[in-house]
Amino acid sequence: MSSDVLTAGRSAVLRGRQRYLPVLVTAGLLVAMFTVGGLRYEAFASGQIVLNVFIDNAFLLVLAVGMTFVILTGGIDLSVGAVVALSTMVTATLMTDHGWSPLATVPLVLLIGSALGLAMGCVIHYFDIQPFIVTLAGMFLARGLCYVIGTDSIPITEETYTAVAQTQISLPGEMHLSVGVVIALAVVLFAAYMLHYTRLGRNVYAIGGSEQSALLMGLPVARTKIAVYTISGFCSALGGVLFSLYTLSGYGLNALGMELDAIAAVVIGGTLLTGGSGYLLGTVLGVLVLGLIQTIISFEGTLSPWWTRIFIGLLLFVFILLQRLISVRRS
Amino acid sequence: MDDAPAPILRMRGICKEFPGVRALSDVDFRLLPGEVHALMGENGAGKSTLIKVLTGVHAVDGGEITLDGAPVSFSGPLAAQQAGISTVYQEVNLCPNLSVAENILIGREPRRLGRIRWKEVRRRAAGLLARLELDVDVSAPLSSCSLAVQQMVAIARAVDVSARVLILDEPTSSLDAGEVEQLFRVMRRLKAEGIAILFVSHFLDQIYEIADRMTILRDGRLVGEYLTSELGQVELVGKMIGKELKDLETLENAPKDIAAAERSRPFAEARSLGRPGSVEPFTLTIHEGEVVGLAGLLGSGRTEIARLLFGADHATTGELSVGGTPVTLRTPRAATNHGIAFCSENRRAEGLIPDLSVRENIILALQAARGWARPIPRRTQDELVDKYIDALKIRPADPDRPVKNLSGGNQQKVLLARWLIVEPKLLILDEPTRGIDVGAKAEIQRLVVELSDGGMAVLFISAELEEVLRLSHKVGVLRDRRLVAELPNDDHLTTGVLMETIASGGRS
Amino acid sequence: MNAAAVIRHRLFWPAAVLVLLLAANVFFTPGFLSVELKDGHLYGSLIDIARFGAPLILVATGMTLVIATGGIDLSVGSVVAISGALACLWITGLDDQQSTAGVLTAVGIALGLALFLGLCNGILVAGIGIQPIIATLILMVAGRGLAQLITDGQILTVNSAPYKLIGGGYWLTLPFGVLIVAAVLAITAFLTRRMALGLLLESVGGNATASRLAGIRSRGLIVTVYAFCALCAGIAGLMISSNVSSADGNNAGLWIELDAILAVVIGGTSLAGGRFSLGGTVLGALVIQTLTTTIYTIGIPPETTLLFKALVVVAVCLLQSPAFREKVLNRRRRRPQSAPASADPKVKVPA
Amino acid sequence: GCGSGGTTSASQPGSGGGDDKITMGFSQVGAESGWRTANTKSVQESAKTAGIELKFSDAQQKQENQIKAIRSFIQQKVDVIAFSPVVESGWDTVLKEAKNAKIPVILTDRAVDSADTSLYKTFLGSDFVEEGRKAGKWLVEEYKDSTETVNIVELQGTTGSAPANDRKAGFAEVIGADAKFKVIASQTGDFTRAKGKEVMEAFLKSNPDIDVLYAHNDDMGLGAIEAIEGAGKVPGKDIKIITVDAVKDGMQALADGKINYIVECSPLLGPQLMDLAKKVVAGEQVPTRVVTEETTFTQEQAKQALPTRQY
Ligand SMILES: Nc1ncnc2c1ncn2[C@@H]1O[C@H](COP(=O)(O)OP(=O)(O)OP(=O)(O)O)[C@@H](O)[C@H]1O
Ligand SMILES: Nc1ncnc2c1ncn2[C@@H]1O[C@H](COP(=O)(O)OP(=O)(O)OP(=O)(O)O)[C@@H](O)[C@H]1O
Ligand SMILES: [Mg+2]
Ligand SMILES: [Mg+2]
Repeated sequence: MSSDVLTAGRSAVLRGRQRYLPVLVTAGLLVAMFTVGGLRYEAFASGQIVLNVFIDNAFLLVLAVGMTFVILTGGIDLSVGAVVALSTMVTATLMTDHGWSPLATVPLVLLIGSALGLAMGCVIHYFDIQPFIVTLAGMFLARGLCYVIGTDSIPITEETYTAVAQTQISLPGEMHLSVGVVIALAVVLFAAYMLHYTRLGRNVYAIGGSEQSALLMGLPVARTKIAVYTISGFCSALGGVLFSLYTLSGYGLNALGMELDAIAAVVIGGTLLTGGSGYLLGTVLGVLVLGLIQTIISFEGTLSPWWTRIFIGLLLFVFILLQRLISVRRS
Repeated sequence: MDDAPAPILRMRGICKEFPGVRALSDVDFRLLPGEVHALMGENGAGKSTLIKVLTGVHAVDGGEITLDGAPVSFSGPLAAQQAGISTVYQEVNLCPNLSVAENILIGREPRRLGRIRWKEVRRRAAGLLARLELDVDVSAPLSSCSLAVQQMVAIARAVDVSARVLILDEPTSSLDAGEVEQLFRVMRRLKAEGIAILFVSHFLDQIYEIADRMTILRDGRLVGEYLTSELGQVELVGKMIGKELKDLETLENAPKDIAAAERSRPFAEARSLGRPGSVEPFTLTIHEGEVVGLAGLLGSGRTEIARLLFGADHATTGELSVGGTPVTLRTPRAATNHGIAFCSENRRAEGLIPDLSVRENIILALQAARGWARPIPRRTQDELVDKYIDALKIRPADPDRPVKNLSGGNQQKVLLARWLIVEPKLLILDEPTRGIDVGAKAEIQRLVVELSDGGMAVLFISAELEEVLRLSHKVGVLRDRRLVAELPNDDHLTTGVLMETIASGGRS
Repeated sequence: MNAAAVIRHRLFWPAAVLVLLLAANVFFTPGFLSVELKDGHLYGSLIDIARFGAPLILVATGMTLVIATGGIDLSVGSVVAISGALACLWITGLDDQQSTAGVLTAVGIALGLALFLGLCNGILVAGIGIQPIIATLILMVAGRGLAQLITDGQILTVNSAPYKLIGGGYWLTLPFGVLIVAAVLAITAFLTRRMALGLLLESVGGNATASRLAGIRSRGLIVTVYAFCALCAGIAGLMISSNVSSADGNNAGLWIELDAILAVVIGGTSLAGGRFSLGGTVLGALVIQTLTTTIYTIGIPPETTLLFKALVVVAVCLLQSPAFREKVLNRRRRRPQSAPASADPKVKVPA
Repeated sequence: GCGSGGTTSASQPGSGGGDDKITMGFSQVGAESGWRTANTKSVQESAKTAGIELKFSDAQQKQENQIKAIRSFIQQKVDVIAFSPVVESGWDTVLKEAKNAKIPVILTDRAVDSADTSLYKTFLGSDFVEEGRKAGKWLVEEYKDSTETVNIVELQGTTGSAPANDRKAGFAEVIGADAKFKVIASQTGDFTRAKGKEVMEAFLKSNPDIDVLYAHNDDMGLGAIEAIEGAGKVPGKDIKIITVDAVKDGMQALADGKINYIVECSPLLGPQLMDLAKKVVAGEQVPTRVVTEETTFTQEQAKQALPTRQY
């Protein structure tokens, strides 16, 4: 049989670009949203507003990065908010009550977060229990540990830490950034590199596509799945450190429900909850969308609490709807 | 046989039990370097299970495995791969969300300082596919490729590993003659390099073409190990099914009244029906009681025609009339309402609901047609299900077993049964005998003839041209997603003529 | 032989944990299991568990069906708040709060709105194709605002005997809420198990593409299921608000979605969709409610309740996981020669 | 019933500073209770009467949202910022930013624990520990003649929240002086009626002998009353009840004799806040701590006060 009879090549040129379509649409809508805000509110259309969105959401960004890994494998991690709280709590107690130096505290906190993630990953993989329930237990555990440490909020007064927290990195045009943002962006870049240029990253996508196939293809499923939850645990702890830099305190009720924000950011960014499809850039955009909605809310300034909620819901709704409709229309 | 070289792989006294099923009992098996060894047996005989036990997908319950004389026990496919055993499992087990190139190379991508070199990945993948004479865009997602291409990708992945043992579990079930030939060429080359190949197929011709030796299983037990040259086809089948086979050949000569089929009322008429990028507009009439075969090469558009006729994809041009009235099929549901049924080639992605039982999978389409408020009474269910478990020899004959625990061939039978009980007016069968053993295949072919004699229109798609010829009243030939010829199946039509038509594109 | 079958039953381990929890309660409060007749109705801790568990069972029932189709509904908590708020608002506007007709209208309006909200969820998911978690997140956020808008941010107090009956009253000595739940469960079980609805739902959740090709109208089914889930949440909202004769837009049903999902998962239904078990869900909800009651009865300090909860949840899941039992519990008594060999393959692989 | 106020709908977006009208950014904790809503209303309404333009932002109980809101107030160059902190700690950074931008800050309702008191001008609000103490003092007074042990159950607010921590501490401090007072069960009721009822039901079953209930707010107390009645006991007689807040429903129950004592925690900070804001913006000196005028209510006082209660 001569090869000219074989036709199997499908026109995939278009398809390559289509894969990025949801992300492009999200980015476009984000810009549109910012423009509308600029037209509607005074003092809105400034660079610092954009930077503030980053400053105010650096921790969420880091959480969402970890969550992206987990969701890409088709899992979910509900413990992130509680781990943030636990991390702030441990940071604050160690530094304020026990006089530890940040150099010792921060690594320990990161270690605790990673260990918790590792443990959850092992339970999920080896005992074959649904991630939802394991990480929910992890959430109870971490939150519970916070209260065991203390129910009051603990201020952080350590000098170096305070200095780092209050450092403003100046940018041209009277604008400034916080240290947290720099760390968060570094994490994003590193994670994006991991996802696209390392075997671990590709295995994450493969498992999300089909865990069973990945196993039969001889990919290290166990290692990857556990790694993913460890990464998420690490990111939550780092998010906690950033949060404690942001608020300079530790408190057991911090970051209540932040896991939902992180999941929402990832999903708004176009990642499928069933796994295997999505980009980190999308996640960044998702975080910005949530942040910008929050900013618009505080600029609106006349909303009573319930109208705030309804308005957030409406903005989210319009955004998701447009995102979906435009993507469908285009493809 | 005793002067054979030392086996590279040896399994002794292997036992494997699943809840309620003894899949393997006390099976011995050996694989010599530089041979192609066929593993034979009916559907559910335990072939795939033996392979999975060997590669560590399932834990063994008893017995020992030695590789190069040393006992081994793999914790999973990864460990087996590292020990030099490369496997293509029965169902296509790839990641649909990744690109073709990645599917071939994931896990061993070329890297520099830990960074994947994507250009190199694509180049190597394209090279590997070229060795199988397959020309696809390697950066396209796998999900956009037809099942046959996916199968080839899986093979490309497996042969790329410089393994000592290559295991291929029914790699040819959805390939047509050209690809099979291509695969055999690669297999011969590997064999010459001293690689031991384990090969599973239900096509006896293929076995006799490529295999040196075979091991036969029946009901999870070893029947024996034979040299291919010393065992005739009839004997082989006899050993597989455990009794003499008499009526396998009878169908071949069943007389077909082509003219009568043409004279009956047309059931479905497609006029210039088409969908850009998938099939060019085609015109095709299927009469009541007529079997229309579709022939063509991999990706030639047979499946696309079937999907358009079933409303699984929307036709953008042309029109379709069913039973004389023009219709627009927006959903499969609309098609089933018109009495059209479609048995998809891809049973895993588009056919079965893995968690549901055999019974539920079988009655699903009928129940969907009746709506949720009119449940099929249990007694009727049992009658229908038992009838088809019996007729198609679905093993184990337990309607309450989850369908995911059935062997591949038996799953295919379940899918077929689902559509047979609906008693449609037009039955579209896309590769219905994929992975089905010789005995059951004859049974299915007989059923098709019976149904069409009873007035049902059938659109029959198969990569096996003999099968198409055996059943059809007329054959539509496709090439490059275009219906290029419509040939009546008279005495002059042979596989040779069909091949020629495909190659020439109908310009004779 | 029979005992082995019982142990192997899917729901054996959640049930065992439930029994264990009850036993712990009896240990701390000897009279825990006693049920007496007080003022013409049954009174006791077991009755309390059923009564307070009733809304959770309802919400979890709706959630089970949604999860069976492969979806999830985060908005149930908000629907709980909205329905309670609307009913109370209507009743406060009545001339005579004791009028049964007025209360029935209130109930009808509240449930109608819940149904409508559920339809919206369903349309977003099935019609527009938004991922369920995000589609329902919208209502989760906005819905609570809506509930507060209805109550004007206040706690609306009503004083209506007929309304009080729904969640706080008794009928034939039994808590009325429990009777409602029993009725809803019976209807659901009838529709899904006696009718073919269950099969179709499991099919859609198990493999959506295959279901479409089998001719199932999955869109309609999914919309219906979300509507049903919201209706269940609506009824639960009436019960919760009726139980305390007031509507609290902010706190009613807070976090109930998590508890409901947890109940479904403990009951053995997979979040990936497909096979579901109503009985399992009821059991799961009862485990959660008993756990809460246990925390109050045995006096676990509030600071450590979450640790305790984590402990129990982990215990339930571990016991329930065949892989865990295989790997840890069976390690000591190595499998005897003739025993049915390792039941579970390492991976679930078709064919 | 409850009058649905007309202050809720979204009106014109804020026009920033500009004219001589004072613009105030106010960041509220949330709307987690009726008390909080009354507080919000009071602020909104008195801003209108005082002619101050209010930028209101709801943090939904999240500190990070409050910080964001304060940042955006700074960005919008308001004249004065007021907020009710969700927690005590962690405000230094953002308050410094406000100070650098020369925007004065007023705390309401809850304090912050900054070492640097120059970060805010004044703190207007109640003292939760003192409220706990008031509750304890009444109890000690009530049982001064009794020698038997007094079995107390406590319904705490949301675990970890400042009012819950402080009301618990203040109460414990006072009754701790006498060994006859025993807290036999203490559990969180999350400040809600439903939880209050549920927890009380469990208490009643596991502790046959309860003399006193101390609830951290009226709502939990009201829920508990239903539980007590369901158990066939008489609230206010068989079990004495002390609560905090004095919202209308609570006062009604007090007047009806179902509650014995309520410690007021007034949400009506609006007028005082606007006064302070005007002074601060004008550069006048204000005291660093302004305690809201709060009282306590017995059943008799409740009957008199009830007709004029605003919330
Ligand atoms: N995971 C499983 N759980 C339970 N039973 C199983 C499982 N996998 C296979 N079986 C059973 O084991 C037996 C052997 O199946 P196997 O897949 O090995 O057959 P096969 O020879 O490969 O058949 P086919 O030609 O149809 O592919 C069958 O009866 C099947 O039902
Ligand atoms: N342009 C396309 N875009 C996306 N998917 C396509 C396209 N063309 C084909 N496919 C996919 O490939 C599958 C098979 O297509 P096709 O009909 O060409 O195969 P076939 O002729 O049946 O041959 P075989 O099944 O042997 O590959 C279809 O089910 C479809 O999903
Ligand atoms: Mg097989
Ligand atoms: Mg095909």
